[in-house]
Amino acid sequence: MIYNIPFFTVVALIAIGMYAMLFKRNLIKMAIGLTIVESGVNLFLITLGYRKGGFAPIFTDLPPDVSPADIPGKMVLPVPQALTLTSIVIGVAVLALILSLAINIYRHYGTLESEKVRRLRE
Amino acid sequence: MNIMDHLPALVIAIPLLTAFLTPLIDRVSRKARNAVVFIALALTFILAILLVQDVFDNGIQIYVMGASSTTQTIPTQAAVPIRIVLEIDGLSAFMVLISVLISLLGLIYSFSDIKERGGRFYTLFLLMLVGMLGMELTGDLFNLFVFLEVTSIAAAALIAYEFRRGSTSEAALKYIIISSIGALFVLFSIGLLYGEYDLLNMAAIAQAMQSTHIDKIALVLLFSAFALKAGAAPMHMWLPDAYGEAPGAISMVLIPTTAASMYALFRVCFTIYNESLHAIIPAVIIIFGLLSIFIGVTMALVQDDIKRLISFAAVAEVGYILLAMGVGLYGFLNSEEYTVTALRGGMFHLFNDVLDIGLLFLVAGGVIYATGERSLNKLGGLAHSMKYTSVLFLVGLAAAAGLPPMNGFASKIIIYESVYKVSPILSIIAILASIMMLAVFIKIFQAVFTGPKLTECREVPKPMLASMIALAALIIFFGLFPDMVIEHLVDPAVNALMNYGAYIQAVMGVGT
Amino acid sequence: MILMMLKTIGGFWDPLILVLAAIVVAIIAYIIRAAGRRNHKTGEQAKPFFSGVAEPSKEAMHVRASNLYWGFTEALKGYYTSMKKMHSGMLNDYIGWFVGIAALIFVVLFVMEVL
Amino acid sequence: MIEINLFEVLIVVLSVFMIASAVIAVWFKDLLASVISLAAMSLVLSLYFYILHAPDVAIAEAGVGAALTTAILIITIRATYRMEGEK
Repeated sequence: MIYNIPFFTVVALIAIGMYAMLFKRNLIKMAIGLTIVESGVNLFLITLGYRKGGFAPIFTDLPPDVSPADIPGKMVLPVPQALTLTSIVIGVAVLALILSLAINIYRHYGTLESEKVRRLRE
Repeated sequence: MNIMDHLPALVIAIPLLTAFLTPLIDRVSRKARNAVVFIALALTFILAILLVQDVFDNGIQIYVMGASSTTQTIPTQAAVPIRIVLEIDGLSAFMVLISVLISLLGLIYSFSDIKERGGRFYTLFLLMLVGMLGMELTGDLFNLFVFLEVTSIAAAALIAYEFRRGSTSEAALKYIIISSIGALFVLFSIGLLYGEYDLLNMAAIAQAMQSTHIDKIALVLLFSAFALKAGAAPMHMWLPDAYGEAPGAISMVLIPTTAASMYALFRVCFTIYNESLHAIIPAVIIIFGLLSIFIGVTMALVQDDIKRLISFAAVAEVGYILLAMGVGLYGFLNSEEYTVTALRGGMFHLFNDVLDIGLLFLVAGGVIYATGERSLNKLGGLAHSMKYTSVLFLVGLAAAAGLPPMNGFASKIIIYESVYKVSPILSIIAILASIMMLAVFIKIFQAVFTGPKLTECREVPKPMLASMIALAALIIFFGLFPDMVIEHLVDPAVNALMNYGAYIQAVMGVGT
Repeated sequence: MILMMLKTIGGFWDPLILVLAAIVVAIIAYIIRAAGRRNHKTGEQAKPFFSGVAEPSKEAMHVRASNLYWGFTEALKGYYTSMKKMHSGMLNDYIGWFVGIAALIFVVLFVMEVL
Repeated sequence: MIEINLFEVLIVVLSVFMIASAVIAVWFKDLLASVISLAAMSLVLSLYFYILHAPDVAIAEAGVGAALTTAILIITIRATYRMEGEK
């Protein structure tokens, strides 16, 4: 039961982020919401790889009582960690692009509220 | 080392390296930069054609990164593929051909269209091509996600390229936020699938697929995210914004990026989930298709901005493809005999859509280039001064509206007939919408090209004309010889869609 | 030359036959046109007559794009009003449509399971 | 006697902290405050990664997620305006 808590956290984070993106009108607030959703997804990936009683997937940093032969069952899965690293970097790139676009929008529109940033409609 | 063995990697690597080389060369000379970009893309085009030829002749090609041999998918110590695998079957090859061809033509167009500070433009342009090609070539779900994000970021930066008009930033912001939410959905469902099967390779997942509840949740997330990126109504609102505000040829090159998402959608439905796909999904695709056709055509009729009007028409064309593919998927799941025809119509229409709407976007870009005006209400009588462009627009109009003997008609008649087998109402709606599409384009032609000379302007420069003429020639060729195109280009893609077993077997070895 | 044809479910489609037919029709039309009278009068008679009102300039008479399908859009006013409401241009609405559609598919898929 | 496992206590505490700071980040009208709250959430997330045995990801999240994200958000708020719904 207690090991399901990270999954509940994931669901809560995604729900909070989605709430911000759906109901907050400020574009920077929406970017913050996107970051929260992304944190939730990253946490989800890391939690997937976690194994109870496992240890970090660093080969040179094994505990002294573990021989390399019984690594497979004992190590936390490394692949989701690699995925998460990639996802973090992509997330920052996307956020930087969003924010630079937001600054340019502010220069032209004088506002960042989504109900006013809508010259393109119909 | 035989260069032919490394084609799949080279096709991605050449534009990727050139993309980051371009800003450096740009400091030296602008001409040299143009030449380097053009040569790199032409080389990519040639290599892509060799690759496509190879795939169509010899079947599925595999390229494994980092293994001792490029075809060793499963390492000797492991039971499943763990390396990055590029897998190219007929469908991928078909999509690669479309992407590279359209990018090349778009590049030639951009040489005269993009004037100031072009270095960044070409970097982003090549990165967008890399993203598309990566999505189409990869055999790995996580790579698909990464390349999806590469495409989205590059495309958003390109849409906002004319940053002095504020509305471009607005369109780009909407595009990037919507696509990164879609991408997060994709990442989440990759996590679900990985948690269940410990696999990321698409063929391996397809083999292990058991259709549990988790698989269904992943299916819904993947499906809705890729349908969003493909521009299916009612999630299409970002598409007219993005296409309408993008500079010149980028509107055209954005069509293959949506087509790449459509490819991902078909890959998920036909290959990964194949027969265990939930029966509701074909119906959902058909509904998306009908809504896209209807909303796209009716909304296009009332637009006043030339590019935005064509963008809504592009939504309708997406609808035709989705309609045909939905019917094909329905037939595929129930082993009906019209399946091949429907899929053939859908894939052929995908190519035609890129060509027809692409030509219209190029003409619209030419009109904006020559007059500096986007509003249809202020334009008029351009045929007096832009004769070639007007004729090219007529070709695009006839093709996109599906007038015989153009290519649009050839694919649409296949779609009508196959859709008729499922329900006559579907094909009636499709035909009516096609007639309305003609009315939509007549509106542009009447308002912009005919009438007294209202706007003073000159004919567009030669590189722009050259790429438009190349597109028009392709359209006419496709229109006059549809059987050849279907036999040599479309049928391998359709076979690849139907024959998911071969896709799995190519990676997983004997036994599926 | 062998005419190539694209076989469909109900028959075949051959653009070359259509092109040939179009050429034949064009020739016939040209022959008919060539047989017409050549002494057509120009000048005062060719002008349109608006109850004596002077004809506006050609520039003023060009039908602009938004007036072109006025009747059609007027007849479908209700539909277009709802469409304009749907295409509000607000980013929150775009996201809402996406999440809503995903949720809808989700619900339909699992309701189908239960039934 | 209930045996208290440090790991279990930590994940409960960190989850509560994360959710609370995410809620605050969305709730505050002052964008600067909500960015700081977001940074706190990222920091807690990085701790979370560490106790889930992903030290490399934890470093990346602390450096990129907590520091860089906060920096670019603050730069944007300085270039635009601070209170949500102000303009």
